[in-house]
Amino acid sequence: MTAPLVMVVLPAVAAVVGLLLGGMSRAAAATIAVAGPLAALVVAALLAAEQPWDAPIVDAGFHGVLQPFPAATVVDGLAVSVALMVCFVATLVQIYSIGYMKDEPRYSSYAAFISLFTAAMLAVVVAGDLLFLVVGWEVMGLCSYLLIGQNWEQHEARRAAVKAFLVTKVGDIGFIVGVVVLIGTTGTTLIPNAVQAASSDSTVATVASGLILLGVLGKSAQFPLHAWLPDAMAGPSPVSALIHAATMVAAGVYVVARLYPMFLASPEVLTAMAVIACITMLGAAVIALVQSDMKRVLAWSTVSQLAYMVAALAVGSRDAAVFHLLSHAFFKALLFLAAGAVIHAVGSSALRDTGGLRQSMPVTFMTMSIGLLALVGVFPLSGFFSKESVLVAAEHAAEGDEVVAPWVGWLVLVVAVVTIAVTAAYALRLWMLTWVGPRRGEARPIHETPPVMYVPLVLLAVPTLLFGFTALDVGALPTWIQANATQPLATPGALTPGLLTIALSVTALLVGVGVGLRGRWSSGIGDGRSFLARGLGVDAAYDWLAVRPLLVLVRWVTEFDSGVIQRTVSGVGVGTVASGRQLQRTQRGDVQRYVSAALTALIVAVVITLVAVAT
Amino acid sequence: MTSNWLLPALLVVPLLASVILLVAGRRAESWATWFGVGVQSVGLVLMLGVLAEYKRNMSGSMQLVVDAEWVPELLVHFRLGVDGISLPLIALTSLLGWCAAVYTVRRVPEPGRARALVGLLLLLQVGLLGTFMALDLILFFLFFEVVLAPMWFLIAFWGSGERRRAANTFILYTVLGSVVMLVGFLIVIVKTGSADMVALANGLGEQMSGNAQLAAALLILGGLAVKTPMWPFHTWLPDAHTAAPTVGSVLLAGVLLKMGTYGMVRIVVPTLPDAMVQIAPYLAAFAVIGILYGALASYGQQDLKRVIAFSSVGHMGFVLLGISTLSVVGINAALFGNIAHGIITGLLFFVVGGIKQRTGTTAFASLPRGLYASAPRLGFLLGFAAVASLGMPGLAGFWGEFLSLVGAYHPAVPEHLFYRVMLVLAAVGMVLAAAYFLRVLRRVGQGAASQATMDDVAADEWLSWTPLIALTVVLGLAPVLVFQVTDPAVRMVVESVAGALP
Amino acid sequence: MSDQSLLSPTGVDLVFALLALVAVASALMVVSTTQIVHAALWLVVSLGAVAGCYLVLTAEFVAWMQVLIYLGAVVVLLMFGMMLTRAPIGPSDDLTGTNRLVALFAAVALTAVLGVLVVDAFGSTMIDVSGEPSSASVMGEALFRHWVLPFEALSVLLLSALVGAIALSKSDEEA
Amino acid sequence: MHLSLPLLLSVALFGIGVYGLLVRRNAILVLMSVELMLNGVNVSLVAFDVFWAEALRAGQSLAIFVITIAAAEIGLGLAILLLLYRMRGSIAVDEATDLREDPA
Repeated sequence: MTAPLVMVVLPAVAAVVGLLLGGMSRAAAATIAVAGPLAALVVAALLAAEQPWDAPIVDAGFHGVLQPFPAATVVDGLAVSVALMVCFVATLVQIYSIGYMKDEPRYSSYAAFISLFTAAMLAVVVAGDLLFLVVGWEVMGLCSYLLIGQNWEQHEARRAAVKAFLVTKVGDIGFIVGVVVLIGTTGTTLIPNAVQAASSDSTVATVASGLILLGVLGKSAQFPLHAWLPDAMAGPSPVSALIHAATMVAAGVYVVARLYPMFLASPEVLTAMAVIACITMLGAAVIALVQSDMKRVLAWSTVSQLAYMVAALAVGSRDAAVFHLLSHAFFKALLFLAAGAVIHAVGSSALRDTGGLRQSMPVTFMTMSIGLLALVGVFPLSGFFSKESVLVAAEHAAEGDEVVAPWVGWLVLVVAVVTIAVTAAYALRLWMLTWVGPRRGEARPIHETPPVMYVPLVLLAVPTLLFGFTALDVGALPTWIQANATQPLATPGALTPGLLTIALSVTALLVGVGVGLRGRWSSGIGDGRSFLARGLGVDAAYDWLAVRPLLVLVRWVTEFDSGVIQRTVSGVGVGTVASGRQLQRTQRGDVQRYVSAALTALIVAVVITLVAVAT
Repeated sequence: MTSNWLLPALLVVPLLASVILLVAGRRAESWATWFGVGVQSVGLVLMLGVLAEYKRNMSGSMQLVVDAEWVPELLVHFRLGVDGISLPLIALTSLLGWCAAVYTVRRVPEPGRARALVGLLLLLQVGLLGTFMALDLILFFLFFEVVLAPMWFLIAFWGSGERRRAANTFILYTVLGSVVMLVGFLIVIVKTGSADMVALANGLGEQMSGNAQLAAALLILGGLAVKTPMWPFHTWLPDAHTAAPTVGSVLLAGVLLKMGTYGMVRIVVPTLPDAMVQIAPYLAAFAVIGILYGALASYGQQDLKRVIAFSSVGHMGFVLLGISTLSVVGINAALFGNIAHGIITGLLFFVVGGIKQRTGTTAFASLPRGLYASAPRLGFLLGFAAVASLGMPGLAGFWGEFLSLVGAYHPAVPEHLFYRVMLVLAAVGMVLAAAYFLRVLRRVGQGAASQATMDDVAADEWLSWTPLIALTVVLGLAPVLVFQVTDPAVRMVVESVAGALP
Repeated sequence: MSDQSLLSPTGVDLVFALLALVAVASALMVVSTTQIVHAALWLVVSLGAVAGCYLVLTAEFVAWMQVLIYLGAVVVLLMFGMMLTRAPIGPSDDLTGTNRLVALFAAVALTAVLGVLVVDAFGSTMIDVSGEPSSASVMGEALFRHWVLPFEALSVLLLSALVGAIALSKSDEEA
Repeated sequence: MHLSLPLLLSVALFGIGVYGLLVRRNAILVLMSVELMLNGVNVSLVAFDVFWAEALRAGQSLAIFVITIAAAEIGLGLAILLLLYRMRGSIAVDEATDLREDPA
């Protein structure tokens, strides 16, 4: 078995063992749970240390349509760097969960599902085969369903879990059909070969990447398939950290990056991506501004940040997207785990129950502040560099250096800069409502979380602080991501910030901070029920456009089945009996009538025969 | 070749055993179920013998053939054999029969009478295995019919609810279907002068005139479609499932439904290729309607067993879609889908039967919530089977459906655009399938448990279900195990169609 | 034998036609009269006319058998039957059932089909009735030389019919 | 003499007999109709016998047999009628409907 495959199998084995030995002690379950991703992390690190790698594709199985034992894996800078991040975040989430889920009766299955989730994400990351990719992609959807629905006694959790699964599954119609088109037209399931073949034909590229984009919109929570993500808050905080940072949402962006040459061959799809990303970016940020729940603020911020990545992909810079994906993973995991720590301490995630926690939870305060600064994009945190790289890519596109039209670059640039301002405002609002000001909510003693929970925060704060420097020309990241790429991309994205973009973003940042400071947030937290807070009615749109019509269809079909089909079938039976009853009436025992009938029939038969013979 | 006795032995052993039970009288009641397990185990061993003797590198041709003249006046031969198309189904039948026998040992459904129940199950086994082995049209028909009577008794005597009505609907509907099929067979036999399925498939059938082929194909397909069941001939299925006892449902969904699609691949496609090429797009349309309709109707059902029954309509829709592509990928996918559906739906019905045994109902209105809490292992298995059934990649249910779609992208028939529309609609059906299974899990598995605890999965249940669970995972991870057997045989079938293509 | 059309009758034809007319007309009366006793009497006329026809056809022995058995035995038996079942004397309306139209159609159609067939097949065929009549001796020779076995079988049949009739008409009390 | 004349007579008698058989309610009248039909058949038997004129006299012999059997038939028939009359007090054919299928 090859190293990348081992990396996938280890957490999967941990998951299976965790599920099979459901009744084992908590300590054993925790050990297995941490061991899985940690072992994968070690493998990933070893793999990274081996650079440069021999061949991009490590082929460990049959491929071809009828031998779907798809174990072909790909080892390149893109895969290894993202795999490192996934393993790192997943390990920390598992460690954190030991403390966070201390009182959870179903801890072992929970931990097993997280391990499975990690394995599935790693499968997507290292997949060198489309079918392998699909397996990881869908299993991830299943795990998100299971984990969001962890507290399935609660109505909210059940609803959110089903919603997450179904909304992403709707996108997966496109994804599956897209993969079918890709396999069908190229005749291979190996990703590099299929992508190369598809990118040489712009029609195929447009159809396949457009369809796959649908799946990406679902997984990466982009408009209009984004509404599951804020609801996914019903899951425990570590799960949110995992979903929002390392797995699930990252998978969408990652898959576009993996199939990027094909997307580059279709400016139409890239343009659509850009428009969608702009809508999502700004809309989600504005919505985040009015949320009344800490985790929902972060959730909408994830939607908005993911849009940055999609926008980067749309304007032709895969590396900027991946860069932002990685740095976002660190700070967003940090933010969610920190939010989880607050919830753990306060017992609620509503912003009306927090405030003034600075003194009682110093470690959480420090790390969360770092995370928020990174989210806003303050120099020299990682968020600054990665966001700059997106802006630089947009600037490039605006100058007409990319496959998309310049106006797309301008659009992305403008919206991204405006979004920076809004981001700064909502981050500041969240920070102030959580940490400064008077303490709201029920009075209870607040303590810092145990080390098993705050150590992961600190560990995540390190890359949040320092990861950005890897993007400078002296840094390793640009070379890393490009390393061993099966198809060297035409534009080795420059991830270094430019002067113009720095100026723009700093201005926007200052405006945002100004707005944030002037807002009287604590007096108007709201109950999260306003039109804006509920996500501009997208849920209602789902309801009216998809759910209700479907339910009507279900009712029609059910009624049609019992009313028409069922009745037709029983009608045949009833009709047979009824016609028998009717014919029975001729059996009245009158021999003369019988003979008359028989004779008449005989005559008719004879006449017919005679006529037939005569003619 | 000295191992030719294997296939007849597979039929004779359960047949003799059921006769023994019949003769044994009342004193057999106490040991009948164990006897059933023993006989099914012998069957399983014989099956392993078949697997061992089977030459994988010759999967395209018939193996272990037995041929004896039977009724020369009617051209009927007693002709058995196995190839890549039938081998997986025969293995599945043996396995599910064994699982059902093990399950029956401690769970004889009301009103008892273990001797009769086991005897009928063994007789059912004879019919099922015979159908998959027969290489003679009349023999095929005979075994096809042998299945009906035991099933009728199973539903009518050991069933629940409106069992008589359901059993009567089942038998009348399917007999109607088989009679129609028989007429089709007779047309083929009369026009070609042979009932030998192999000879017919290898070019004898193609010699029939276009109209005769079309008539025969429509009749045979009509009969098989009832069994499959293809929309709109599915009405008997939900009723039969709801009323049938657990083992009845398992065998009904697990094996009985496969006889229809097996017959299409084994008989209709290679024997009547010209007609099949004409019919294929319509078949595809019906298949896709079935997929969507099954999913929507599932969502609207108020009974767990009916939900699964309608889900079968959807799954068999994917199988039909695969067949209708007439391509190598599509037909392989169909055969795989057959097996996967047999395993997964068999497991689902076992689990639902377990739930029914514990709660006494399968109606949503009266089922307690929170199975995950009251019986975590049973709840897990329900979730597992449901997830497998909704086509989760990595489990067996996915490959049949996905590769049907791949097949539909490149059908062997010329209507490419039409098939691509069908492809997209079928993909929509996959999502809808997720919706109704999640509804089931949400209603049954999740929620605050209204009942503190329930007996969790017992040892005998584990024993009879584990093979199915294991196969679901194994075939999900290594579908090639099935494909390497089916592929050469499917290529033979598709080759015979190739000549009929414009 | 020269071919002759039906429209150019010979003398024998005319005699036969007259007798046939009587037979048919009285047969019609049998099936249409409202008095049951009249029906029996018309039957006598009809059967007698048929016997005449047999004579014209040179079937002398058959004609006598007809007279003896039919007129002598059958009709008498029928009369006895009427008496025993208290058949109404004088006209009664309920002798004919409600089946008249269908019956009429069936009978007319049957007659028409058979008639057309007969005329079509034998319209111009002549028979020779000038030969020796089949007297009792001729028929006796034929019956007892060639038809002995059926004749004997018939006698057994008659015997069993006799026994049967007795067994049937015995009243329950005597049984 | 024309062969068709006796044949037409035969057809006419047979048809009239059929009519009587179908419409007459009184069983004795039905029996009479049967006699008419038998006579019709006999006429054609005799006619064809004369037409063929062979030594066996098959037609005429058969006619005699028919006459004899008719006598036996009348005997048996009347016995049945009497039984019927004794049991029901009526010999109307359309009242003897014991084999009728009662609507369920």
